[in-house]
Amino acid sequence: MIINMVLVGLVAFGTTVTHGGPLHSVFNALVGVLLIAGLLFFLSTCVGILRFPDFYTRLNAAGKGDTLSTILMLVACALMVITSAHHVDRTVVLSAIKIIMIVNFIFIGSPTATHALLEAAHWSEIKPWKRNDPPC
Amino acid sequence: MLIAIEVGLLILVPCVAFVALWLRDLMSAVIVLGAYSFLMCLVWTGMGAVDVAFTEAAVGAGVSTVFFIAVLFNTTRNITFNPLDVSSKLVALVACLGFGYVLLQGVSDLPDWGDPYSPVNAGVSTYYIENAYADTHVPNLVTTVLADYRSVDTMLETTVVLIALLGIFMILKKDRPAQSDSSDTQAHDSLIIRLSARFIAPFIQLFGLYVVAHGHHSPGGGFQGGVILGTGLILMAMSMGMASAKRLLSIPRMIILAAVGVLIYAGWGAVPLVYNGYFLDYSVWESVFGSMARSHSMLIVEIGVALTVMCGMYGIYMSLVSDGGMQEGL
Amino acid sequence: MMGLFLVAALVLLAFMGLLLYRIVVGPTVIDRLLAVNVIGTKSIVILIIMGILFDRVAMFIDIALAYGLLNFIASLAAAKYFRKHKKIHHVSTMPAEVSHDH
Amino acid sequence: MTTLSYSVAIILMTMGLWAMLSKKNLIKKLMGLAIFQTGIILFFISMGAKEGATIPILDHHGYGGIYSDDYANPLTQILMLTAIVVGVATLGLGLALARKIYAHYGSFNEDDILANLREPNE
Repeated sequence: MIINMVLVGLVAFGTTVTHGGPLHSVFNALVGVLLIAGLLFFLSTCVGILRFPDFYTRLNAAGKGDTLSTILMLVACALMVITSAHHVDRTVVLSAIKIIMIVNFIFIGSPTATHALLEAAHWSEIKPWKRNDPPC
Repeated sequence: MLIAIEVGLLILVPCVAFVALWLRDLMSAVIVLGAYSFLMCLVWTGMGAVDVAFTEAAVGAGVSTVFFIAVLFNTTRNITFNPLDVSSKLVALVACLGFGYVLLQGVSDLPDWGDPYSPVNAGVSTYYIENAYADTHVPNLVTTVLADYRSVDTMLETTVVLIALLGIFMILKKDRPAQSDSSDTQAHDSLIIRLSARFIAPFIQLFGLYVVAHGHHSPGGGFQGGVILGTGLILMAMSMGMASAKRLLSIPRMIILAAVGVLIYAGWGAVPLVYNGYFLDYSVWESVFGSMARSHSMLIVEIGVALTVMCGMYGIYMSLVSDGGMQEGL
Repeated sequence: MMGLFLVAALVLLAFMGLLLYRIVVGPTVIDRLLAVNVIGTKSIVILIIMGILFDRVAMFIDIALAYGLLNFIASLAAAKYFRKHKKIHHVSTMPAEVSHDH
Repeated sequence: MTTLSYSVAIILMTMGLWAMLSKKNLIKKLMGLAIFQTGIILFFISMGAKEGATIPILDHHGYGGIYSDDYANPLTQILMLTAIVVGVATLGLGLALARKIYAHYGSFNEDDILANLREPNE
């Protein structure tokens, strides 16, 4: 809820400052920072999925890093849609709100999927990795 | 600009397809086929085919993987592998390589990629692009061609979905339904899964309705909306148990609705015959709807398509997962 | 700014290629499912970036929204599969000892 | 790009055909069918693509003219759109047939099914 309100506030604020001005470049920089942060988190997710020794640790990397990096990049896209518009009209604002809705659904759906996978691993009795075990 | 993304995707796609066919475990292969479908959707988006990509998104993310898993759930996922059986594989390999070689020879004769004046892009499609809005007042050209210019084609495609549904019912039909004590024998999920499925299912249904209704102005329409609506029902059947899904839409009612969808389509198209028009010629409705006659008629026709496709997907899932008994499933 | 988004999409694609390693090697099915899930979430981002590059974002968001809503259904179904069939490691049988586990 | 997209379509078709011919497992054959189908769809879509054109949804309603070079070809797209949904329906039909065969012969493997066919009373 709080994340939502922050995002909507950010988008509304971005709407008011689209046409030039000093804040426009600030918003552009914010887009770049969010995008690169998302890429960095995704890089760490990939490294985690490739290098961690067993399923549970890999699930940890994928569940957290994937959700966070997707959300960061989607917020960057929403701000980009607002700031790059030639003139702000209904379509542009609606697009930004839809991207925030996607963020919401990912925020619910992705951890649910992770939980379901964890349950599957638990039922099929995959043993957690201990130190000194060979990685599988 | 997009070409760079396209090239990357086109290199990735055959690799994923090969992995899907190479894996010697059916469950893994099915899951990798899901990833293949994701990448294919991106390829088509990059080439500007948003409606096709939307259909693939709805089908690949929601339905086709679930169908495969539903069948494997009742059978086995082991593959009997015979390493001695080389000769027949060699024959098949030689035949396929010949097939591929002959087709690759023809590539150089094809028109350049992205040439707007190639034979495919000349002719009737230029008429569609330039005159569709003046004729029908619908900005989405794909919807216009789908539900107006080529609507007989679409009607028969919808009928194919209905026929496939009926065929699956007849193939898997049990002579005597399994004895069940009408209680839900299906094991329940954990609270987290049930709650989030319950939270998301209404949004899926709402989004499906939006896609059907808004298909005139953005990608979408009857097929995509129908698949999304059906996926919402499948999600309910999966997380809340089949009994509660059948309370929402019972099996006989579902078959009737699927037929009603085709009937709406054909009936709306047959009315002009009374007024000496052609079959599926919507312009006779101009006395009722004015200049928007063809636009509104397309909406009605799309609703018929969505009904049939929704019931088709739901019915196929229900019969596959329960072996036709409709009692217990995933 | 558009160049940054293009580069971001290309980097995402390259990382997807890396995830292919886990799909090929992954010792169990759910490892593969995990990697496929990540690919699915990242396709949402690539779809919206493509919309930005086409300059018609409003038309691409519906597709991304469909992915956001439907992405977790396949993992849900697979998880429910393993409630009944507890074996996660598959056995590849030879024809001499065909096993019917049904 | 010219040769790449067509070649990838042909490679996918060849792969699908190879799976349908040489794999013994019925489910694998169905997966080969699905891949063959996407190869054909890719071929059609790349025929209809236009360099520098936008998606086939009008963004202005005819003020200043609508030129066919500006929009991708809608005709190939609609042909393939219906093909995907019908493809899923036929995939379901194929899966139902495979399920029935499994119920009768206890295997998805072609060799086992053929062996059982030749000796009906085991």
